[in-house]
Amino acid sequence: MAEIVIKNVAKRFGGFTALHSIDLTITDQEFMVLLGASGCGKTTLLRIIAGLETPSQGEVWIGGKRVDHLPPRERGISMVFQNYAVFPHLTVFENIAFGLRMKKLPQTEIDRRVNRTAELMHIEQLLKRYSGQLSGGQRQRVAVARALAMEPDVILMDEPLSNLDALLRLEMRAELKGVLADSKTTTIYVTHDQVEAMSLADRISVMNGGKIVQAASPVEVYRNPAARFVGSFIGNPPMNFLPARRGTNGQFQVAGLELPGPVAGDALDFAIRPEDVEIAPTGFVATARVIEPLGAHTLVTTEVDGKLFRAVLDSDLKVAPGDELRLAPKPDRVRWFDPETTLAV
Amino acid sequence: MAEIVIKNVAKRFGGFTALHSIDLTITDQEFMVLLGASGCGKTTLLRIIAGLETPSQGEVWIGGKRVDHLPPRERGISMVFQNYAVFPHLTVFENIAFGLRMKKLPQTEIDRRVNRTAELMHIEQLLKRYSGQLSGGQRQRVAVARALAMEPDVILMDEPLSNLDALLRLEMRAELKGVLADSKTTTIYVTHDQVEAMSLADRISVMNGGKIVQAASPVEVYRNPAARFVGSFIGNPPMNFLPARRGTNGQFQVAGLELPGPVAGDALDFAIRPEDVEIAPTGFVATARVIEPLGAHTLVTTEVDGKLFRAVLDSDLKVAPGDELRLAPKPDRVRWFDPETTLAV
Amino acid sequence: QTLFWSTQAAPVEETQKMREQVLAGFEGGVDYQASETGPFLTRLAAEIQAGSGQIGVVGSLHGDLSTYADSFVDLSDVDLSGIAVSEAFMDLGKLGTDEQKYLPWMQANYVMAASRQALEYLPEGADLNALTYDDLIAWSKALAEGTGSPKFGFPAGPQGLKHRFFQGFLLPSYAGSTVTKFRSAEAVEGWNAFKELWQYTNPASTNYAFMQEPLLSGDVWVAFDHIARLADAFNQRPEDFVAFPAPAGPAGRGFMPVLAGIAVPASAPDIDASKALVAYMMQPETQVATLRATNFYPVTDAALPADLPESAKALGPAINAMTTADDALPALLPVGLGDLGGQFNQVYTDTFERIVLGNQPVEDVLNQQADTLRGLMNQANAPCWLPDAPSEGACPVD
Amino acid sequence: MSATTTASDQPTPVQATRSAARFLFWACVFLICAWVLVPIYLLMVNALSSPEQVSGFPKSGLPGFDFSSLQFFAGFSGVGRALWNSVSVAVLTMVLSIGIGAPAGYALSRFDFPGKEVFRMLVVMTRAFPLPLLALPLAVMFIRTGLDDTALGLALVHTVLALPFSVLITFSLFSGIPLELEEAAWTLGCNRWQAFQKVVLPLVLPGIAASAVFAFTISWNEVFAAAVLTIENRTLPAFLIQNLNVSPLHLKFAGGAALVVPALVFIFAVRKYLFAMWGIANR
Amino acid sequence: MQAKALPYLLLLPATVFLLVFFVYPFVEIAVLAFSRNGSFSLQPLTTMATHWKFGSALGWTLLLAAVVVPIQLAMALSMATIVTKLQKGRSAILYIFSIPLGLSDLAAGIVWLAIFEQSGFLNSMLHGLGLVDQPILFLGYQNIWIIFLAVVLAEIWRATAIMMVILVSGMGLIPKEYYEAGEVFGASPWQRFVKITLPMLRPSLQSALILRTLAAFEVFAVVTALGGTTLPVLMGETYNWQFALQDRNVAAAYAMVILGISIVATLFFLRVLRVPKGATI
Ligand SMILES: Nc1ncnc2c1ncn2[C@@H]1O[C@H](COP(=O)(O)OP(=O)(O)OP(=O)(O)O)[C@@H](O)[C@H]1O
Ligand SMILES: Nc1ncnc2c1ncn2[C@@H]1O[C@H](COP(=O)(O)OP(=O)(O)OP(=O)(O)O)[C@@H](O)[C@H]1O
Ligand SMILES: [Mg+2]
Ligand SMILES: [Mg+2]
Repeated sequence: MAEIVIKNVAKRFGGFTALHSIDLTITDQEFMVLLGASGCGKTTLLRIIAGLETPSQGEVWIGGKRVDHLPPRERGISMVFQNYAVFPHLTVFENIAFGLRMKKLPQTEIDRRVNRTAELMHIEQLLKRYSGQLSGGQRQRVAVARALAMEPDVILMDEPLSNLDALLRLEMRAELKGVLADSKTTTIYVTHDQVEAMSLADRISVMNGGKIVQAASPVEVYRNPAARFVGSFIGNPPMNFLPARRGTNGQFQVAGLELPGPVAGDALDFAIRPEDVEIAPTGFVATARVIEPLGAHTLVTTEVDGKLFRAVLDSDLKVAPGDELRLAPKPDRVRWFDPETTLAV
Repeated sequence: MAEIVIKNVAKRFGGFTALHSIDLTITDQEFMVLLGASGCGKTTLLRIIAGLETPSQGEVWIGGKRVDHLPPRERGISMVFQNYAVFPHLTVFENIAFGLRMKKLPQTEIDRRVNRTAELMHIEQLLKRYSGQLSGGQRQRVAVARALAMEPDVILMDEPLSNLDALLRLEMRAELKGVLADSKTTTIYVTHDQVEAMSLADRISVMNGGKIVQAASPVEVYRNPAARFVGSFIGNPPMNFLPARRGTNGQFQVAGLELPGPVAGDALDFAIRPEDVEIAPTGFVATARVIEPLGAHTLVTTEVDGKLFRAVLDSDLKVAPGDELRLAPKPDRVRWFDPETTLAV
Repeated sequence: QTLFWSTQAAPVEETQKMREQVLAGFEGGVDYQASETGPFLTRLAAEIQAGSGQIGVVGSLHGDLSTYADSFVDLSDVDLSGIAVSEAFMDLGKLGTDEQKYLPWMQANYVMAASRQALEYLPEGADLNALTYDDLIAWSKALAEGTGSPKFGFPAGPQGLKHRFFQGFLLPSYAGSTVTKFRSAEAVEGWNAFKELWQYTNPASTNYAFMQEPLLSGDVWVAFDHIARLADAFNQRPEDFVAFPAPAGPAGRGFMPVLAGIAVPASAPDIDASKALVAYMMQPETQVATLRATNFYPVTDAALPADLPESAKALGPAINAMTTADDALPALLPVGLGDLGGQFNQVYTDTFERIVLGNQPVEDVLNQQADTLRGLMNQANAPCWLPDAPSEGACPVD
Repeated sequence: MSATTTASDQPTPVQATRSAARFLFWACVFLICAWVLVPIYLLMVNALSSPEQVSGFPKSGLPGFDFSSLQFFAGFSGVGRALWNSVSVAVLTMVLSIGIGAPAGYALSRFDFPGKEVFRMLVVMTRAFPLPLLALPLAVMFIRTGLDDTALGLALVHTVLALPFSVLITFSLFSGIPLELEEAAWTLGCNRWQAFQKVVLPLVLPGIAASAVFAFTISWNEVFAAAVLTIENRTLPAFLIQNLNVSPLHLKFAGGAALVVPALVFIFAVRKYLFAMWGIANR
Repeated sequence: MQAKALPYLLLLPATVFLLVFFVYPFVEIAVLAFSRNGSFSLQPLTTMATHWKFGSALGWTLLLAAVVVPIQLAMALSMATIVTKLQKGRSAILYIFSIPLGLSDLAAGIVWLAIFEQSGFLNSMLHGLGLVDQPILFLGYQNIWIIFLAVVLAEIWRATAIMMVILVSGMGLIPKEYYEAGEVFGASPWQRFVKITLPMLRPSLQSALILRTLAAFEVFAVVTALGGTTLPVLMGETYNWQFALQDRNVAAAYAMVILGISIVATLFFLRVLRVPKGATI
């Protein structure tokens, strides 16, 4: 049992508040992904859970035990640091074995675990090297292997795959997920890669400016953002927003289109994901500005009613800057936000 | 004029060869992206161009001048380091101003440039902090701002946005591209983010095991990989490969399907990108294994003829593990590779 | 300014007095610098080796000066204008050559001192001014037993002058000789007596350089030392202390004067100025001023004034009593040893450390050290000096 | 160092705030402070006592506030000049030993080259050979070249003593600075020297200051060479303490104190540089 | 990218300096150790080796170093750790810790003499506590072990600060992140010290130990102040032969012995504390 409960935790650095009263529960064996803009407090939150930082207020519970005043080594966690913190004076082998030696495991067990995690991370041929002789990605994998080898109750990973190429990431991701599920580890995983977040997470917590804005399943977060921020933050490219005003007929007027909307509210924000628009005669009038080929698709940045509006279209479409397009939102994918509270309606 | 020519460059670390005889020309003002697996030698190549590492053999020319024996400062370059190398004893402002002070620019010019690049990187409110008081992503942005402020002829960036969230990346990416194009800077940019590579690059160089496998435009690299490695490395998820054998009728037999192929070769590898398959009755017989929702699409990992086969399908498709699907390759997207040389046929 | 490079009057107070009271009167101006032996010799050797330097006049003990006999100018032409200098000392100053390598500068001696409270323990019938070694042993024993701790003190520390005690006091008193009878039965007797005395000697003696402080602090009640190193006790508390001659042994009352000389190195910047300073040092007034500053006595016939410091008042008569005693047996400083003087001293120090501190068998030690001593005498080819009988060639060690 | 870095800005790790551990910690601090301070105190007590109190028994452990011994030294003619000489020799030594030693320390830490070990041993040998023996040939050389009796000459000898410190300490300090920071500076237009000066130096400054302080105190306390090589330009130790061994006790203590106090003031004055910790702790 | 000459260029000033001011006089002295009256001879060495004090001087010197250096190392490490752990009052405590830096060995000898002397502070205290009637003679020649102890104390007191300051500045350069990683991976404070601080401190430890051990082999003034000649040490004998006995050849031979054991010790530390090839720090 390693449920993590964070109650009303805040962290201030001098005059700067990095975390405002965070409440979050990560259930046992859950895979929780933290997503959020750079500098929003993800690392700080992880460090508070790990015990590397004292919260300015609030409580941290792990496995039903209050751990605020326990040193990190007594919290049953292990961690992948954002900047790796691979020991430069130890070989890769000894780096991975570090925590195991602290636990005084027998040498055979240490060998077994080190080799296993090294293989998992594809660094088995580097075991004798020192960190100064590794590339950035290799070093990062050592950091991950070191944390995995501990087989902890709770593992905290701070952008553990950020320096890996796509292929390796894909592979590591799958393997991480498998290993962590097998070992029933509760995981908190910081990433800025949404695909990663989507494919790994049981739940995603979206943070913004030191607060948690939404904590829900990936599909939920993607489809039904709880706040405008979530919609604009998640999805690559992000959601498009257009101001909407209730017309006399009860319908909403959005950039010249008339759309059915929620019952409450007069002035709302209309939102749609770029991949949820199609070329159709009944759409918004959009002037193409930038065309970016993305491989299978093309990202077309257009201007709708003077506002930026992005659409992901099939790459077969021939379009040039300046062309006029008609972009129609898929009706069931339209979302509405209150412009004042920024919350979903 | 800042054309970069790399002639026959190799680098050995003791017994380990990190780079094998690299030849590469980056034309003036080109935006070249280096892509490659972790540990393939990208950083090493950048460091050799920057003059931080002496090549074991070969020549480096920048702007028509041989620079092998010039110290970094005389090469007209600036660099973003993979792990930032932000000076811990200087404020963010002084970090960014560092290179400008070395050039003895007047204070007003320094202020102007620092403020401009800091704004570009969204770190204008952090100018008085020290690096110890920054988050990982903020530190990374300082490193980028420091290099940009130099307004060099050549800029080398080693995964400069790896620690940023998607939204910020998107923004930075656009801004970087704009700024560098405006200033006519020749850029070499290491990234493992293929979307980034695709959207930024004039050309992409794909590296593998210390060699350059293909250097071509993004679309070319994506559509027509020069080698099996490129196909398998680029594209997320990567290309699918299936063994093909020429049948008696001259057609190729691929997992029970009969397809037209190139004229030469008997045994080839058939290749298709996951997004280039559709559900169609004439397709491969595929058993779904893993279903991963990716937002707008769903990644379905299937088994075709006992081999792993991935397909990116519309997220509306309802499919469960174990289901049988029929996946048809779009004919004009099929590619063929020689299994021995691994090169495209 | 003439640089006066010296090992004497090294304690900071004395240095100050030398500058202010003794040398201030010299017209040419003097820079008086007192050093420890190490720097002193190094600097001197360096200037001699370099052939030029700043030292105008060297002032040190006979032993130190004898090393550099070759490098000093002849001082026989210094105008002493009728000042009578002790002949024996002038002879020593020739350092075995025909030239006057140094002029005697000042002299001192070793005496005994005791605090008044110790006198109560003086054995019956012992005369303080004609003490024997046996008396001293008995007295020290009585003191040790009476007060509960050993009260005799002896400057056996690293800076202490113990070797002079063995060369000039103990051995002559017992064997009537310093070198020749080094390992005679009489010498053995002397060392045994000293061992006995050592039982009642404050063990801290191995740290003492100066006996005036243990006397003042009461750690030691009876002490033997150089007069300059006793003076402070008498100056501070004249009523509390008495001075008296060194004890006598079977062969007589051995004693050894301490002689400091002044020489002019050939490398001196201005030899005439140096000689003028040398001449100035010999003036009666200077000699008296020197006595006041350093507690060293004149080597000339300078008349002593009445208003001497307490120490001189107390110590002068003791020296007098010792040198003029019926059984007085003067021993001279080593002559002709050149730079082996240090090793000559070491023989006696080693003998002491081995016999007394190391508790090694007396005869064995003496035999071994005698070999060393003989080697030294042969190497230097030095003839005997008082109290040993004059010899042809190197002074023999029986 | 910066105005923005106040104590509370620093990330504060969760500490084992168990009171027993804290108590033990502070007890240790207290004990070590006492261990250092008590003997100094006793030296001062003796320096401030009259001769009788110094040689008396039992001692109270309280100073008699008798300044005669100290005054004796203050009144010693030429003390001011000697003090000045000492300071100038020590400062010269400091500059020379860092100026010559730091480049060598840097070379040892940043490069691999043939002859490295030989050089290292040479430096170490310097420290391992007794100065009193070297003094004679050096003095001869100095007399012949005119370096004799100059502040520079003595500083040169003191530099021989201090150089091993500055080379080895700077070597270990430079080894602690990631090469990458320097590389970053090179790509930003610095040559090696500028990169060193602008990036490495500020980071190792506390350590450099420490080795400079060593150089200073080595020179300040050195007696033998000073006594041999200076005549007119005597330094304070050569002036004051070379004869303390044969001086009465109360003067020994006063002389010792007279030498210790300026050194304490010096260390106090430079402690800021010695111990300045930049924001590098969480690099 | 840089001329291969740069390291040599950087070493040049130090090398030239040492050649002129150390090697030249050193060779002159070293020759003395192997000659007598200008011609080659082993006599100085044999004289030294057969002198009755040589063995004990060598023994005491080595013993002194063997006792003092480890204790100082332990103390310096604790002091440095304390200093780096301190939040408030750090500079004051660091200042106090480093006070002995400013003391000459002679002054240290005097201070400890004042304590151990017969009428000194230790006896005064014991007397004040009523533990003794008569002051005890601590530094007498019979109590050679007490003299030894006093020398050990004085040396520790005087010279620990030097090591400490080297170690403090070395510790300041260890990035905090490694401690955090250690902490997360289960290392107790002690284990972090052993597994992270010590290995990453190797360059500083090396410097501190070499410098300190070499100084310990040259201990002299403190020993003379406290024990006179009762406790013979190599440096004291060197001094004695050079000045009291005026035999520069034998003195040079002693110096060569000091040099020899110093080189052995240095090689030892260089080996034991070397940073493996490839490891940074
Ligand atoms: N000093 C060294 N000694 C030995 N091998 C080294 C050294 N430095 C780098 N290497 C090896 O050289 C190869 C190339 O390293 P490089 O840093 O260029 O990789 P990279 O392409 O930048 O990888 P990444 O994407 O992980 O940063 C790696 O396999 C690395 O292990
Ligand atoms: N010591 C400090 N003093 C002041 N502010 C700090 C300090 N440490 C962190 N911060 C600030 O706290 C905020 C949260 O930092 P944190 O490292 O948690 O961000 P993050 O979410 O991990 O960002 P990133 O994705 O860029 O790593 C940042 O804005 C950062 O500037
Ligand atoms: Mg972070
Ligand atoms: Mg890299």
